[in-house]
Order: sequence, then C-alpha cells, then structure tokens
Amino acid sequence: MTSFAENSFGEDEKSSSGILLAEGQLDTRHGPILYLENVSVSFDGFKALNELSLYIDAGELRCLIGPNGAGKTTLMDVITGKTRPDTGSVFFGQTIDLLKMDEPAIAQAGICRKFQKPSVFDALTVFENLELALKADKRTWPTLFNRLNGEQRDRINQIIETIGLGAHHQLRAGILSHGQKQWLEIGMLLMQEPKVMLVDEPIAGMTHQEIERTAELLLSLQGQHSIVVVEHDMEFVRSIASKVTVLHEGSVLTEGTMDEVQNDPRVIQVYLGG
Amino acid sequence: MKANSIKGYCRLAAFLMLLFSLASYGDQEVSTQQPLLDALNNLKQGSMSEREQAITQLAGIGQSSLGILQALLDGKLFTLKSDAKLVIGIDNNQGYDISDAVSGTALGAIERADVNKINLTNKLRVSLRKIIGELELSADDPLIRLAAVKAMGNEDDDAVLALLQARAGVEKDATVLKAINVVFLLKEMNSSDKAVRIKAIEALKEQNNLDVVNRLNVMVEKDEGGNYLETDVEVRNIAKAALIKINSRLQLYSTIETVFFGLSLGAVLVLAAIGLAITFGVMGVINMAHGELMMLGAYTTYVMQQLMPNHLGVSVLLSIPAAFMISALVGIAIERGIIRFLYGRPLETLLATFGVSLILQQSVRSIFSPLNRSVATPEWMSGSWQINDFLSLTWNRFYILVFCLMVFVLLLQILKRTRLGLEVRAVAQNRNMARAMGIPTAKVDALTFGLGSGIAGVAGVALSQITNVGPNLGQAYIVDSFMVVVFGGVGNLWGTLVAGFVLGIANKFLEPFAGAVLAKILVLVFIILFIQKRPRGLFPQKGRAADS
Amino acid sequence: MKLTGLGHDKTATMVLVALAAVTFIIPFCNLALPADSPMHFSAYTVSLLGKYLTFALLGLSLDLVWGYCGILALGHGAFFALGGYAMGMYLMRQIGTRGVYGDPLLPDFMVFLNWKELPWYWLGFDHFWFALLMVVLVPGVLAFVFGWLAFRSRVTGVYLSIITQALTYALLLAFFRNEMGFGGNNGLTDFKELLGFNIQSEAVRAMLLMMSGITLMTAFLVCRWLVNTKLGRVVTAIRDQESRVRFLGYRVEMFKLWIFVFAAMLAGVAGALYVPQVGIINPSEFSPLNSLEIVIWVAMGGRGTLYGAIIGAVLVNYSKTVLTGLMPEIWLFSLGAVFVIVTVLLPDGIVGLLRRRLQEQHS
Amino acid sequence: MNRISEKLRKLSIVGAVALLTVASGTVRAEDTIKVGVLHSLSGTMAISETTLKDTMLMLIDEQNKKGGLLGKKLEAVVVDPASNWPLFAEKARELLTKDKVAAIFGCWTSVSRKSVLPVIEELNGLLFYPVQYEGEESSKNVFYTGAAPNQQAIPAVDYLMNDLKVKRWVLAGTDYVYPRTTNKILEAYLKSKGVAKKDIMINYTPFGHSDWQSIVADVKKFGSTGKKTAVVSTINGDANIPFYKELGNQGISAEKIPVIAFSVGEEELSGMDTKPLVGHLAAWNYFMSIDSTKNAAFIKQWQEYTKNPKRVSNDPMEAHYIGFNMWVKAVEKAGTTDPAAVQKAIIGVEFPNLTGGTSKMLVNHHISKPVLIGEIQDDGQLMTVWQTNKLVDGDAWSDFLPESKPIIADWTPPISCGNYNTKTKKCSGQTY
Repeated sequence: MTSFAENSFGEDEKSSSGILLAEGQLDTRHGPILYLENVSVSFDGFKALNELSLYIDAGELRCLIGPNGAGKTTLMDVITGKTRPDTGSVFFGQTIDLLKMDEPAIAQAGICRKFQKPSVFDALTVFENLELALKADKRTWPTLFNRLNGEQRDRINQIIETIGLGAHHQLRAGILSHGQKQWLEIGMLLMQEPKVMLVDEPIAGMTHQEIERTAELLLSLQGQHSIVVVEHDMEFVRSIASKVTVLHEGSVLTEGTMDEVQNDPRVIQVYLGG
Repeated sequence: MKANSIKGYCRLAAFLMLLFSLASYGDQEVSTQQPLLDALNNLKQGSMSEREQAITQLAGIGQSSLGILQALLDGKLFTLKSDAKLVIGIDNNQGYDISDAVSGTALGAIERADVNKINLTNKLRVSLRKIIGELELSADDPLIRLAAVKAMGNEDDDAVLALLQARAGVEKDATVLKAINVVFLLKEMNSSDKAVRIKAIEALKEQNNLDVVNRLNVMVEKDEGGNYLETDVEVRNIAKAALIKINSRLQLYSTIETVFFGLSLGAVLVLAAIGLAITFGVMGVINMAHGELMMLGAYTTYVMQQLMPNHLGVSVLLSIPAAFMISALVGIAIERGIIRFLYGRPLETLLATFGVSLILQQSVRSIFSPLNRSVATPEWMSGSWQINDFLSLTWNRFYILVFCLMVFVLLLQILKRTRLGLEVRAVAQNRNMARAMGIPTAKVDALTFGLGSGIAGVAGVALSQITNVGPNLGQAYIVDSFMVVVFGGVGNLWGTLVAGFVLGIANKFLEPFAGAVLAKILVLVFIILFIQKRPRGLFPQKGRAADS
Repeated sequence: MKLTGLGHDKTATMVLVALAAVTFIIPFCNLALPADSPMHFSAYTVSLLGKYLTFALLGLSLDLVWGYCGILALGHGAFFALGGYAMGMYLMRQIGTRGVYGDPLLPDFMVFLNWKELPWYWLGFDHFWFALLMVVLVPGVLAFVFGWLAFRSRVTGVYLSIITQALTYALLLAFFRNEMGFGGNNGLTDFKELLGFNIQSEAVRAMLLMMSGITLMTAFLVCRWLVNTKLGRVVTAIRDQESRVRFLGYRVEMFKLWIFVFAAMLAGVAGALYVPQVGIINPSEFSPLNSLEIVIWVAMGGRGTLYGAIIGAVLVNYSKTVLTGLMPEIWLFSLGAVFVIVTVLLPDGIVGLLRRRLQEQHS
Repeated sequence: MNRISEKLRKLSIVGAVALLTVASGTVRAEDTIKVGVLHSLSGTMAISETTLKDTMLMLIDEQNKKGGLLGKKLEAVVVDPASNWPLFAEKARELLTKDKVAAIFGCWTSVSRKSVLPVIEELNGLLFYPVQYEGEESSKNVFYTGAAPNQQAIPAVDYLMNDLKVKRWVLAGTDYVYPRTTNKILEAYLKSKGVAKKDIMINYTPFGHSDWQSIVADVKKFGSTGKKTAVVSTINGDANIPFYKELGNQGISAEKIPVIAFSVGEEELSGMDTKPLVGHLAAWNYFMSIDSTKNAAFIKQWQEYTKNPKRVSNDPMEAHYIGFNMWVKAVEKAGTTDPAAVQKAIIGVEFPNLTGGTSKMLVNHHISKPVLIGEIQDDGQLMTVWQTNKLVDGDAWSDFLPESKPIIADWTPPISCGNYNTKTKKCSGQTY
C-alpha cells in the first residue's frame, strides 16, 4: 500500500514538466510563486472562470475581492486541485505543474487552504487537529507508528498560543466558537509550514477584537508565506492588503492598491450595479 | 397402441361424416339422437377408456355434437349428482348456470357441490382438439378454420389430407387457403418425384413456418448410417440454401425477441426502482421497506380480485389506484412515524426501515398466511401476440412495458408541472432555503415519501401479474432496485429509466451464453466496475450541490 | 459519536472483564464441573456463546470501517463468509476417506456430481497453516482490489454502500453455482476433525469458545490501540471531513484502503472461528440481508465505540435465540420493533444509553 | 477506584444472569414427552414449512386425545429456525439439550437437513424428514419419510416415455443439490433407455428466479422439432409461479409440451392461477384427491383443525402423518422414547398410508410408498392418471450413479451402516 503511495507520488513529480528540482523545492527566481494563465472552468454551461490569468509573488499578501459568483472559490479549487480547469495552465513556481497533481500532492508541495466555512475535525481535540496538520510523513504506515517528538510538541503548543487557543487545547474542536474554529483552521495551515496559504473569508463571524487579531496574525505571516485572502469585508481588506485583485465574472477586472481599486469606475459599476 | 387405432378409426369416421355433412346438411338431427345418447352414456362412465370411446362416437355424429365436445374440452360439462343428467354449466361464482347438454334447455343455477365435472387427461384433450378442429374446418369464422387447419397440419395421414383437400375446394378465405396449401406443400416434400420436392421447397422457403424449418432440417440431416436422409444432392443443396435464407430471418426475429425480453425485464426493474428513485434519490432516505410496499400493492390486487371475482380485468385496473392509495398511506405513516425523526441521518433510516420491513412481512404472514396468494390474470393480459411462427410477444409483458412507461411519464409530469413537484425539487435542492421561503417542508416530505411509496404499490400490481404474491415478494426485488437507482445516478429519474432498461437488456443478451446465474453475476460486476468509472452513476447530479 | 467521553474507558474495561469471564470461566465450568452442578454450562451454551463471540468479532471489524472511517459497508458479510469457506475447505480436506463414498481426495459433493479431480483452488487446504493464511489473505486481497478501485475513484456514500452490496450479492450467486466447486447451496458441512481432534467433542467446543474469546479480546485491544494512533485520528478525521484531510496532504484513499483491508481480514478470522462451531458454511452467509444485519448489530450497540459493536452483536443474536424459541410465530414483530425504537430513540445505541447513565451517576 | 470495582460486581452479576438464562431449561419437570417441531415460520421457506408445523401440532393433539403415549401426554416444542441454515443446527441443539425432546420432526431443504445432521448424530437424537430429496444419504438418526429419487423421478419419466411417447427431454431445475442429483440420475436413466444426448436439454436457474422469458422461449424452440417433448421440472417452489405463467403466456399448453413437476403440490397450486396449468403433471406419493376413507378423514380433520374448509393437504403432510405414527408405534413397541431403542424398534414398523396401501420403515431408514402421477385440474387438485400397482421401496443410494451404485444402507446387524460399500465391504465415514 505504502509503496503505491510512493509510486504515485513519484509519478506526480516526474510528470511535472521539464527539469525538476528535488522534492518540495521550487523555483521562484522570477518572482511569482503562483502562475495562473488563461484558466477557464465551466459547470454545465456556466463559466465560473473565464480566461483568468493571475500571478502571486513569493511572500506577498494578496487580497481577492469580488461580488458573489465572481469565481473566487472556484479559483481556489483550481489551485488546490479540487477542480480541473477546462483550459489554461497553473504553475507553482517555474517548474511544478499543479494540473498534474492531486490535492494531497499539492498540499504536500506547500499550498494549503482554509475553507470558507471552517472545516475542523469536531471529534478531535484542538491539539489533535493540529497534530494531524503537522508537516510530517503522511503515508499510512509511518502515520500508524508516528510518535510526536519533543520539538514537534513544542511547535504545536507554540501554534496553539499563536492562535490564542492555549486555554482550550484539550477541548474537542466541535465545541469551539465559530471564530475559534476559524483560528484553529488557520493554525492547521501554519502547522503544514506552507509556502502559499489560501485563506477563504477568515473573519466571517468574528468579533471586532478577533478581527483585529486575525489581521495582525496575517500581517505577521507575510514575508515567510505567500498569502491569498478572499474577503468581503472591505475594512479588513484595507487593513491588511498592500495589493488587491478584483475578480468579476470569472476573470480579473483590475489589480492595485485598495485606493486605486476603489476609485476604479468599473469596480464601482460592478459593486453598485451602476 | 389401442389409442392409435382408435384415433385412426375416429378420424376415418369423422372424415366420412364430414364429407357427408359437407355434401349436404341432411336430417342428421333425428338420425343421430340415438348414437348421441349412447355416446353420452359412455361419457358419464368413470374410466378414461370409456370417455375416449365416447368422444370418438361423438366425433362420428359430427357438427351437432360440436357444442358438447367444446364444453367437454373447456371443462364445462358436468353430471348432476341427483339424476346423473349430463349438463353444460357456466360458472357464476356461487355455482353454475346449467343447461341440458342434449336439448340445450336452461335448467337454472345450481350449487358447485351438486355436480361432478367430467375430467379429461391430456391424451383425451389432444384427440378432442383434433376432432373439434376437423369439425370446425367448416366453421363460419375463418380464424377458427385457420386454427383448425394449423391444428391438423402436423398430422400426416390421408384422412386429414382428404379433409383438407375437400375444404380447399370450397374455401373462400385466402389465408386459410394459404395455410392449407402449406400443408400440402409440406407433404409434397416427401414426394418421390424430385422436381415436385424442389418446387415445394422453392414455394415454402418464403414461409415463416416452423414445420417447414423442421422438414428442411430433416432433409439435410444424416441418419445413423451416416448417409443423408435426402438422397438427392441437388435437392439437398436447394434445401440448404432455403434453410440459410430462413435461418437468417429466424436470427433476426430471435434478436427482436431478446430485445423485447430485455425491455420487459427492464420495465419490471424500472417499476420496482422508480419509487425508490424518489424516496432514496430525492429525499435521501434509504428505504429498506420499499420492497414490502410493493408487496402491499400486490396483496391489494389479490384482495380486489376477491372482492370482484367475476370482473378480473376491472379488478386489476381498479387495483392500480387502490394499491397506490394503500401503499402511499402506509408510506406516509412510516414517514410521519419514524423517518422524520431521522433526517440528516440517512443510515439510521436504513436500520429503522429495515425493522419496518420485518414487521410488514410478518403482518402479511399473520393476516394472509405465509402461503402465496393466487392472483388470476385477466384474459386480455394472458396469452401472446403471435406475429408469426417465429415471433410472438407475451401480452402481460407487453402491457407491463407500456404501463411502466406511462407511470414514468406521469411521474415526470407531476415533478415538472405540479406545485408539489416544484416544492419537492426545491426541498431536495436545499431544505433550509426552501423552509425559509415558506415551503412546508414537513408536509412536502410526507407527500414525497407517500408518492414514492404509492408508486411502489403500483409496481406491486404489475408484479402480481408475473410472479408470486407472497410475503417474500419484497425481498426479491429490493437489492435489484437499489442497484438500478444507483447505476442510473441517484436523484435522476431518467437515469433510473435508462439504467433499468440497460441492465434488463444486458441481462437478456448474456443469458443465452452465460446462463441465468452467471448473467446476473456479470451484470453485478459490470455495475461495480461502472461505478468506478462514474462514481455518481449514469446521470450524475452536477454543480456545487452534488459535492457536499 | 463521542470518542473521549465520560465512562468511556470504564465501559470498555467492563466489556473486557465480561469477555474474559466468558472466555475462561464458561469452558472451565463446562469441562471441569459435573453435569448436575448448578454452575455447569451445557455444550449448547458453549457453542452458542462461541457463535456470539465470532459475531462480536465481525461486528467489531465493521465498526472499524463504519464507525470510525464512515464507510457504510453493506457487504461486510462477504469477508466473513470467505474466511469461513477457507476454514471449511480445510475441514473438508480433513474428512479424508471418511466421506460417505470413502474417496480419499474428493469431498462427497464432488463425488456424486462426479468431478474427477480436485480443482486447483482446493490444493493446499489440507495444511492447516495454509488454510489460516488463506483465512486472512483471501478476504484481504478481495478487500484490497475492491477498495483500491473504489476509493481511488472516490466512490463514496450510498454509491459505495450499494456496490459493496453488489459485491456480496455477486459472490452469493457465484458460490451458489455448483460449477464453482464449493458445494453449491449446501455449502461445506459434515466436518469430522480439527487438527486431529473430533470436532464434536466437548473439549474442542470449549477450546473453540476460548479461542474465539481470546481472539476477540486481542482484536478489541488492537483496534482500540489502532483508533488511538495518529492513523486512527486521521481515519476519524476522514469520516468527518474527508476533503479537509485531503487538503492536509493525506492520501485519503490509502487510509481508507488500509482500514478496509484490515477489517476484512478481521472478518475473515471471525468467519474461520465461526464455521467449526456451527458445523456448516454455505452461500447464504453471503446474502445481502446478513451483511445488513451486521450493520444493525453495530448500530444497536452504538457505532464508533468498538465495544458497542460487541455488545450489539451479542445482544441482537441473544434476543434472536430467545425470541425464536419463546415466540416463534411473532418474534419478527418484536425484533423489527426493537430496531425501529433503538434507531429513533437511541441514536448512539445502547452504549449511548449506558454512557448517559454513568454521567448521571457522576453528577 | 471502589466505584469501578462496584461496577464490575454489578456487571459480573448481570453477565452471570444472562448466561444462566441461556443455559436454563436444563432444569424442567419431565412429566411429558416432548416432540420437537423444527420448521421455518419466517423467511423464504416459511411458505412451505408453516403448514408442516400445523400438521405436527394437529397430529400431536390427536395423539393426546387418544391418551398420549406411554401414559404421558405429548408436548410439542415449536421453534423457528427462520430459513437460516446455521440457525437450524443451533435450534436442533437447543431442542435436544435444552428441551430434551424425544424426537424432532422437521427440515425442508436439503441444506437445512445437512446442517442439522451433525448435531442430531452427535447428540444421538431422532429426526423425521418429510420431504422428497436427492437421496445419497442415510443417517442412523434420520428417518426419511419423503420420496427418494426412485420413488418419484424414475417412475415419472417412465410414464412420460411409455404413455405419452415423449422423445425429447428438458430437465429444468433450480441450481441446488436436489435437482442436480435428480437430473444426473435421470440423464443416466434416459441414456440407458437409448435417448440421444441432443434430445436432452438441461437448464439450471437460481432460487426464486422470476424472469423465465428466455428459458421458456428456448424450451419452446427445443420442443418445436416435431418430436414429442416434455419438461421434467425440479424447479423449487417460489420460482414455479412465474415459470408456469410464462409457459401459459408463450402458448405452451400441456398438450404440446407437458411439464411434470416434483415439487409442485396442492399447496403450491393453491397459490397459483391454475388456468394456464391445466393438464400439466406432478409426481408425488400422495394426492389430496385420492379417494380413500382414511384420506377423507384426514382432510376433514385437517380442515377442522385449521378452521378453513378450503385448506388443502399435500404430500409432505402425509409423510409427517406416516412418520409420526410410525414413531408412536415404535415407541410403544420399545416401551420407551430412548432414541437407541426407538431406532431399533422402528425398523420394519408398518403403518397404513392415506392412499390405501401400507407403508413400511425399511432397513435404510426410508419408507415404502406408492408413486402417483396426476394432472393438474383447474380447481387446483391433481387427478391421478397413473400409479404404481404396488408400493416402491425408497432407495437411499441410486443405482444410476456410478459412485453410489455399490453403496447400500442397512441399519440392521451385521451391516448396520448407512453407506456400506458392497465392493470394498467397508463402511466409511461413521463417527459413531
């Protein structure tokens, strides 16, 4: 069974095009860490993404905004391998072709995702949730005999502190508040030491303080990780984003700082419907 | 031995009699009175040999005894226990309306217990049928004449030929003439004259007639000695050629037949599954009691027939709404009583409904006894539609196929056109949103489940016409139903329809090679592999809804 | 579906103790004590309990798949039956020349359907070790192939349930065919010896009961260890949030497959222990309804707790035994009613009830 | 800590109680003679077996009216093995060890008998098996009151061959051991009568097969060659109705292609629409239509007992009737219900059957019976059209199977063996 896992994983690597560096290592010498070019996706007739092209630079914190149905979530699905685009190419760095990989492979390559509605494992404790996320050999047998060593333990506890759940680390995730779940999930992302974090509506259902702390958290992360945040709350976006991309009807409408974007007539047109 | 000699004798008698009667309808009535009475006396005697004799005597009498012979064949001939009088009885479900066998004067109604039926054995039936055939050769209805000719066709003895010869002389109806002609041609194939044989073959090879095929097959066969039964090589080759021609037609017809078989099997599967497609597909309830709801439908048919024993056809038709109502009500009861507490826990519904199915089964056992119940098939549903000698489609299957399509279309309309349908689809799509929009989801659930169950009941009516009506009826179909729904794609009625027919036809095309059991296995394996290719069945639900 | 709940471990220990009692005390009472002593247990009781324990093991294995991994397998009985057949074939070969036709090689059913030589797949079954190997291997391999196909192409939910049902149904029909050489509808029966001991002797029965008990306890402990490893947590996570687990970088199908195969092997062992105790194995064990019943045991006991499965299996079968004797005419009513009531009123099964009681006692 | 120990105590008590209830029944007053009735009352076989349960209750009732047995009353112990074969074994064990029954009357399918057999032999009980079966078995502890192949199949074929001049044969059966064996025997027999291979068509179908279209169509083709064709049906109960319906609808009448069935009796017919069946045949050792005073009395009693004037009787019922009375006679003869004694005593016991003859328990634990062939009438009755002029002795080991030809069963000394090989002079496979 395990051997199969290795093979299939190996295949993903080999098949990804051109000269390939050692596992996980990716080539961002040209700046961007994510390349999406002319990506189109359609669900029986309805074009969710339409010839969309987007570049995320290494270490940047990018915000995606746009009205409902603009294709934000679909975009994330494409990047994380949940949805296969009809056309277009998606590259991770120069070399790694994400379209040739499946979700686990992509995740292990270092692209992690937080879902719109917080999805944590209710049956498990906060600690266990993070433990599962921990970057480690994730094949079956190693997992079976896996024992946490000291530093991993520390790492988990440290993250628990970062996401402010220190008091609750033995509680089952199921009984956490909505906001706490959001954080836990962010924490799970961090556990995986990702290169790219895709964060879908992180502050939904959060109190003011919580929102501020989330903002701080995200800001503190930029630099070490490339982060893509999808959010409706303009205030929040303004508070964190240096660069904003507006999606509309499945393609990029405009890009720029919050102010540029907000003064762009097309954007106003889109949001206020003229 | 004895039997044969008697047959021969009777045919001769009949033949003479008939020539006579054909020639001129004389004053036989008087002259036949006496032999008729003798014959009837013989008939009353217990033993079969005497009956056989009596029949031949009756045959001798000719036309006038036709009525009695027919009654005898139909088992309508009785003797009164009181005075051993021979009577013809027409069943009126209390007893019989009887009339004197000889004079035909009506004698009123009578209890079942007061009469003895005059039984027959196959042997007697055979000779009886032939004799009647011979007598009917001059019947007024050309169809009857045709049947008569066909019945006599296989007999190769001169008496019959002579009869047919005589008939051919006076026959007006073209088809009957043709039939007679075929008989003669068949005989000519035995002629010693090679030219005649060839002519016969040439003439016959266009006929779709099994006797022809058999005769030709004999021609090209070898006997034990290894030399051909048909000595002449030229004739043999012509025969071979003719056989090839006919066999190709035969092939075509048998393919058509298989397709029909497949469709009708598919129809049954669809009927069984379509109700499930609603409760399971639309509502996500794994209803293990579905089979038992069908069973209820079947039992309803049985009860209806008990209520109106002498209007079979009507009772079956009335059973359809009745079964729908009953199963629907039971279904709603189940939904209200149990399932509504289990929404969002589809697997629990499986367990609960399994319990229900056990209860329903056992209740039926206690109420109707564990024995199968006999559900009669109305005339218009029994027998088959004889297209030609090679191809005939059984009526009941045919009707069920039609019925299945009707049910399907109706259901589709209900879901498309009606308010209920709209609400059902809405709830299926997004329960909470629907509730938010003020759709009474509880009511809709109940009605949906009722609808699905009702259709199961209707399916039961159909099943009662082709299989057992017993406590196990449900179990026999539940697994298959689930297969069909899943194969077609959950929540998609068209899927269910196509899936049913595909599986049915596949099964029927496999059966000849693989045998019934293996065919079923192969179909199952096919389903398993197919689901690997398309994890959501033939017609998967698309879009975001499907993912969650 | 609480994994860590009040009284969880206590109940588990209790179950273990009860099992231990059954496993060691009953056979002792059966063998050592004289028949007239009040504490003597008849051979009937012994074979009955033995059967229950194998069912419990079967339930346990299903709970692993369904309760923890969330795969509702409606064909789990197939693995049980396959294990049973493997053992049955060994027992058949042990008959040797003592068959009614005295054929040294062929089992009776082959003789009177005049088979000439032993089909290849019967070879090797005269060795006990080989049979044991097959007991785990055959179900294991089948589960692997089936699971590998199904999980990789992400067949989930009812689709998976139904094709597992299709699997067992197909096997039912296949083993039913006499051409298969597994004794057709009659299956394998009339066993004589197990490892040279008369299979009908009290001692062997007692030993079988003990074996079943020990196996069950070991399996129980292994499973408990398993679900508390990281793998166990991943599996539970898969049950609740499959796609999330995938996005964490786990190959979900591999974990499912692992559990599925492991459970199948357990089921196979259960079957192997079951056959010598009931003295017959035939295709009806493959019937979809049987597999459904297993699900019911687990649900009754309470899924996702392991010991719940054990309790459920024993209780359902015990009540079956009693009811079919006490009220043969109407026992189905009561059984059906029980299913309905339990599912509607006790979503967490009997264990759930038990646990609530314990909690009350605490507060 | 002590809470746990308390829990454990409670639990152990609970456990003990449960186990005791399982074990209970070993302590019961033995003031009656218990008779076990082991017939499925639920599940697929309930259709056939429930009737036999009622029959047994009736017979036991009657015996008690006559004053019981050995001065004791008889008590029926009814259990439901629920058409589940392993459950049959379990229930048999329960009856013998828990209820200590003197004899068991039960089983229908071969597989149920096979699964009960080891238990009966181990505990040395008595089983009376009332259904026609494939033979190839004779156990010390089982008495086969139903027909062996030579008491049903062979005579039936003889009738078709001699009286109906049948030349082509379709052997259709459900794919399990009884039809397989019967058809093997028949095939061998037909060949011995010079029937060519191409004139025999053999077909097997699964249990409860409900879609007969193709098979019936094949039969039709097979029978359309001009030669007289007949179907010998070993199709199992439930599948028969759709089978005959299909026959009728495809226009295969009894005159064209007669079907002779070995497992379709009055009771099955009562569940069918008999119109399309008229003239088809069945071979049994008893018909309800048999005109004898004993039979009339039996039917009257039966219909009164079931409070149903339309209730039919059938062959397995008669088998139980004979079997039970033979057992009674044997017990009286032996003066005890002890199985060993009864086994000895019952051999040679004679009892008048319902068809007017006197059946006898033979040394091979089968009984002698007349063979009747009847035609189905539209009232669901079978009218005798042929019958053996004397009783036929049941033969456990068919002489038409090469393997079992040399084997005989004789439970009297010196052989006292169920499968004694006359060639090797050996008695193999006896565990007692």
